[in-house]
This record gives sequence, C-alpha cells and structure tokens, in this order.
Amino acid sequence: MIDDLERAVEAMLFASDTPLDPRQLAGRFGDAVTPGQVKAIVEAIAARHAGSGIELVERGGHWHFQTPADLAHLLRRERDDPRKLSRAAAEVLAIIAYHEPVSRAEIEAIRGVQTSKGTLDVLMEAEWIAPAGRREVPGRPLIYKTTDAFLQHFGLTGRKDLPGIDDLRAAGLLDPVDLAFEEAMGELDLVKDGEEA
Amino acid sequence: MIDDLERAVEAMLFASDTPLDPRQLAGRFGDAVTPGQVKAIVEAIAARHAGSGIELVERGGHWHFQTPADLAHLLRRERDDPRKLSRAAAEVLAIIAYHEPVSRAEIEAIRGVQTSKGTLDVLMEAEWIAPAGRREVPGRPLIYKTTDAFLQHFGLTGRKDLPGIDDLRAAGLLDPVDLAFEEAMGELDLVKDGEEA
Amino acid sequence: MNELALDFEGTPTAPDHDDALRLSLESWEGPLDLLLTLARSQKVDLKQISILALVEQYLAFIAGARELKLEVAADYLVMAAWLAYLKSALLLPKDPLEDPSPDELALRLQLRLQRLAAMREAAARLLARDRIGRDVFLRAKPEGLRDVKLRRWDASLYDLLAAYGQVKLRTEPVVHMVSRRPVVTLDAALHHLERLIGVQLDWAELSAFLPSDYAGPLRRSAIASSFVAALELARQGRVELKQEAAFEPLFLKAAQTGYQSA
Repeated sequence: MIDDLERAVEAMLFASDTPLDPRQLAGRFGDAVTPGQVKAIVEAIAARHAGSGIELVERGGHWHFQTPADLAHLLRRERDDPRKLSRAAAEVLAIIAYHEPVSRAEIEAIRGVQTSKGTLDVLMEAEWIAPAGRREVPGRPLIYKTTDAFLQHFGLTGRKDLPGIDDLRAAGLLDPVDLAFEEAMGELDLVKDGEEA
Repeated sequence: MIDDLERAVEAMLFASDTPLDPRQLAGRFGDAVTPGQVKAIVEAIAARHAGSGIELVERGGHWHFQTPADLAHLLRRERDDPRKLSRAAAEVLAIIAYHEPVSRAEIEAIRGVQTSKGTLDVLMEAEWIAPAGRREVPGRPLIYKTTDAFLQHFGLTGRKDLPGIDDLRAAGLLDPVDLAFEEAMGELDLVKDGEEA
Repeated sequence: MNELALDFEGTPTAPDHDDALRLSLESWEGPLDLLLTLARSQKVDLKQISILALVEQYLAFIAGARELKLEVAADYLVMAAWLAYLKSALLLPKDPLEDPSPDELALRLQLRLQRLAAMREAAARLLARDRIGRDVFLRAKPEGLRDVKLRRWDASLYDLLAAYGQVKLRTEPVVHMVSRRPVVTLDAALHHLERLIGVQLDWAELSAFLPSDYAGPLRRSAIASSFVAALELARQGRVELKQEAAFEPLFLKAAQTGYQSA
C-alpha cells in the first residue's frame, strides 16, 4: 500500500508543467515535511516505476515524469507520403545529372531562370543530390552532384547511361512545344485546302 | 517484471495528449496485437496503478491517466478555473445528457423557456455537446448529443454512469409529459375500475 | 408567504427559507422556474404538492410585484391568467363533461414541474462530479503521440529527360528558319489585273480576276498580291473599289473617266 504522502508527491510531479525539486514539493505541504524526507519519497517513486512504461527522472536536482527513450519509436508513427517532383525540381535534377558537379549559379545560367533554395532542398531531402565540395572561384560556391540513390531510383547503372543530346533530339524531347503546335496547325490547313479543292 | 507490450501500452497512454481506445493502441502495433488483447493489458495497467498518485481511467471506451480526486486540494492552484457554467447552461447540458439525442424544442419544453443561442454555443465550444443529425419530423430540427469530451470532463465511464439515471428512468421522469400523463390517467382509470367492481 | 421581500439587486438565495423568499423577477427563468421555486417552499414531495396552494402562491407573487409597479413580463401574466382559470375550475363543483378536466390540467402542471426539478437536480449532481482541471488533473505537458509523414519524392526517368530537353531548348540560341514558299509577286499580280480590268466593264469580285490555276498556298498568295495591286490601281485612279460592309467581298471595275488603258 502506497502511503498518502507518496501518492501526493507522485500526483504533483505528474500534474506539474515543469520539473520540480524536493524543496518545491515540500513547500506544498507547508511545514509538515522536510525537503530531505520528500527526496527519499521521490526516489522511492522512481524505483517503483523503474522498468515500466513511465519513468521518473532527475535533471539537475529537478524531477519529472517521461516515457522511456527506448520506446520513442512507438510514440512516433511513420507513414509514407509520396509526392510528384515539380517541373522545376526535375529540371534542376536533370541539369545536375548532365553537368555535375555544378553550383547553383551555374544551374541558373543553364536554366535561364532563378532557382529557389527550396528546390535544391527537396532534391537533397529525396537524397538524389548531395553537396560535392566548393568550386575554387571567388565566393567559393557550393557544388552539387547526384548520388547512388539517384542512379538506383532512375534505374541507371552510371552517369554515362544518360542519353546524349542527339538521343534526346531523336526522341523528340528537344522539339519545342510551340514548333510542334505549328506543325499540327499546318496539317489542319492542308486538310482545309483539300476540302476546298 | 512488466513485459514489453505492457510497457509500450503504458508509455503510449502516458505520452498521449488525448484519451486512447484499445483499437487506436492496437493500431500502433500494426497487426501484431488485437484490440481485445490490448484491452486486457490496459486493464492490468489500470489495476497496477490503483491506489497510487496516478490513475488510469476509462471514459467512453477511451483511457487516460489522471490524478485521484481526493488529492485535488494539493494540486488545485488559483489559476485552475474550470469553465463556470451558468445555471441555464448546466440545465441544458443535463437535459441533453439524460435525454439524448434531443432537439432544442424538446429542451425548451422541459425548461419552459426559450434557450438563448449563446447557451448551446457555450456547450458546443466546450466540446461537451455536438449536433447528432436531424429528427425526421416536420421542420427536421437539429438534435444534440453529448461527446466523449463530456464523459472525460465529468469523469463518466459512459452514459449509464450519469448520476441517478436509472432511478430517473424507472420513475418515468425521462419520459415526455404526454406519455407520463397518459400512463398516470391509465392508472387512475384502473383504480376507478377497481372501485366500480 | 404574503410578505414577499423583493430584492432587485441581490442574488436569489436558496428557496428553502419560505419566510424570507428574496427574489427579483429577473432572477427567474420564466414562469415554470418561479412555480418550481414556490412549489419547493411547500416542503413536500412534488408528487404530493397542492396545486391549488401553488396557484395561490403564484398569483400572490405576481400581484405583489404589480403593487410595487414592477414591470411583469408577458409570459408571467399569461401563466397567471391560466392559473387563475385553473384555480376557479378546481374550486367549482366538478363538471363531468368538461374536457380536459381541471384535475387533468393540474396533473400536467405537476408532471412538468417534476421533470424540470429532476433535470435541475441532475445538473447539480453533474457539476459536483470530479471534473478535470478542478478535482482531477492531467499531465500538463504530455509528449504526445505523433504521426510523422515520410515524404517520398517521385519522378520517372522520362520526367527527368523531358525536363532536360525543355531546358536545352529554352536556352538554345534562337535561329529562325524561313522556308521558301511559292508566291505570286506584286508585279505579277499588278500586270495580270491591269490586263483584265480593261476587259471587265461592270463591277466584278476581286476573286474573279484571279488566275484559275492557282491552288493551295499559291492561291492565298495570289489573293494577297491582287488585293495590294487593286489598292495600287485605285490609288492611280485607274479602278474603283467598293465593299458593302466589312468582310464582304471586294468589287472593282475600271474607272469611268480619265486614263484609258493603252
């Protein structure tokens, strides 16, 4: 049977929003108990909870309840949240893959537009790119390269697996969108002329 | 020695900022344990803490740790000021709890006065009551019920725990006046018949 | 009961002290609330209450309030009128044909008071329970159970290559390739139109002047060139142009006066 004083100290430590020391705890009882007596009680409570899912721990003379560190993995549950890479991020990733190692300024020069810091962060979070030191030019900018995880994700054995510019052109990936549009319209015109004839 | 599963369940209940039910707890272990197994473990934990300064209690099927009520005088501080309810709000809350689900018109029939808009708002803001659909009668009035937060706040395991609800029901005091009236008249008739015989 | 002390400032006190029933009309939540308080002052179970005595108490209270020139809300007066009717009905000899009977009305009133009293007591018992934050306390700062979303980025090799293609394209030096197309020159159109205008006497559509063997892009070019040629001839005063409205066909004929084609 747990005595009343021990119950009271336990409840105080539980409900407190800050860690408490024996002096503060004793103060709640007026002059009925000394900090020394309270300290012994606190230690008894800690011993009673040892090995359970609740721990009473001392930090700089103050005591507080917490959950054991070895159970932390149960208290945070992880869930997959797949997201589609943005067009801008895909461009930056491609530039790094084709030109690595490159600095942010070089990426911007190739893309022709500014690249937000967030885009590189996303690619680093995905672990597809990593910093690869600094370029020895004024300002010593950070340079980036792709990672092994990048090769794995995109099913490449090495960087030389990436199709060359000529391959891209042959695959139609270098056709400007508006040129393709014009061609489609030209075909329409031919059909109309045919009808008129 | 407390086993690993019990430690883990105890830590989850202790760390959680909301009461948990066995299904939620079991969910955190994947398919390793059933809610039924978890329920037995939770009850074992509650038994282990009984009589200490920390109690594990059930409220509407959900469990949480709290301090025992008899230690309130040691833990209450001046800033602790639970929502002070007006007499009207307390009455409306009781009527909803004992009659749920009820419409505003039914509440007003019992109280004999109109319910000001603010009264229901206060109870909804405290999250003690919530709309529970509409009554399928002309006008389709909104009906209200109490919530799990209501059970937690007032320390009720479930609705059957409402003070005196069995006596009130047995006495017919939860029946509408019309029904009670017909029953009373029926009894009177029986007495009269008896007298005539 | 006839010495009702009316206190308009103070708070309502427990209704049990029937010799000192201090109240202000504002402190009651309607006539039923007042009736219940008065009923409680009879100090009997609501089941045994004397409705007749209760009615008299209520009417005395309202009369007292009016003597003091208090404004009495309409619903209290409606209840007073109804109770006055109930009182006289209860006092008169029973009329078996009257429906509903005064006894039934009294019973209904009694049932309503019982129900309100039951809920009022239930509310008091509810509020007296061990409440969180007043009697029992939770952990002030629980660690909390967290659901952590692991973001996983998704892209295909195609996305990557297509993106690179677009970058290359956007930044390549722009070279305009103008392909050579079959055209009818302005000179040719002018010559052709000059020749025909001499033959045509009346208004004729511009398209009538086009050579019939032009087809496809060449025909479009011929329309454009002939139009410019027509404008040129009009400027020289050699043809007249007319159009009924915008986008209508353009008509032309040789100018009436002046220059004759050689």
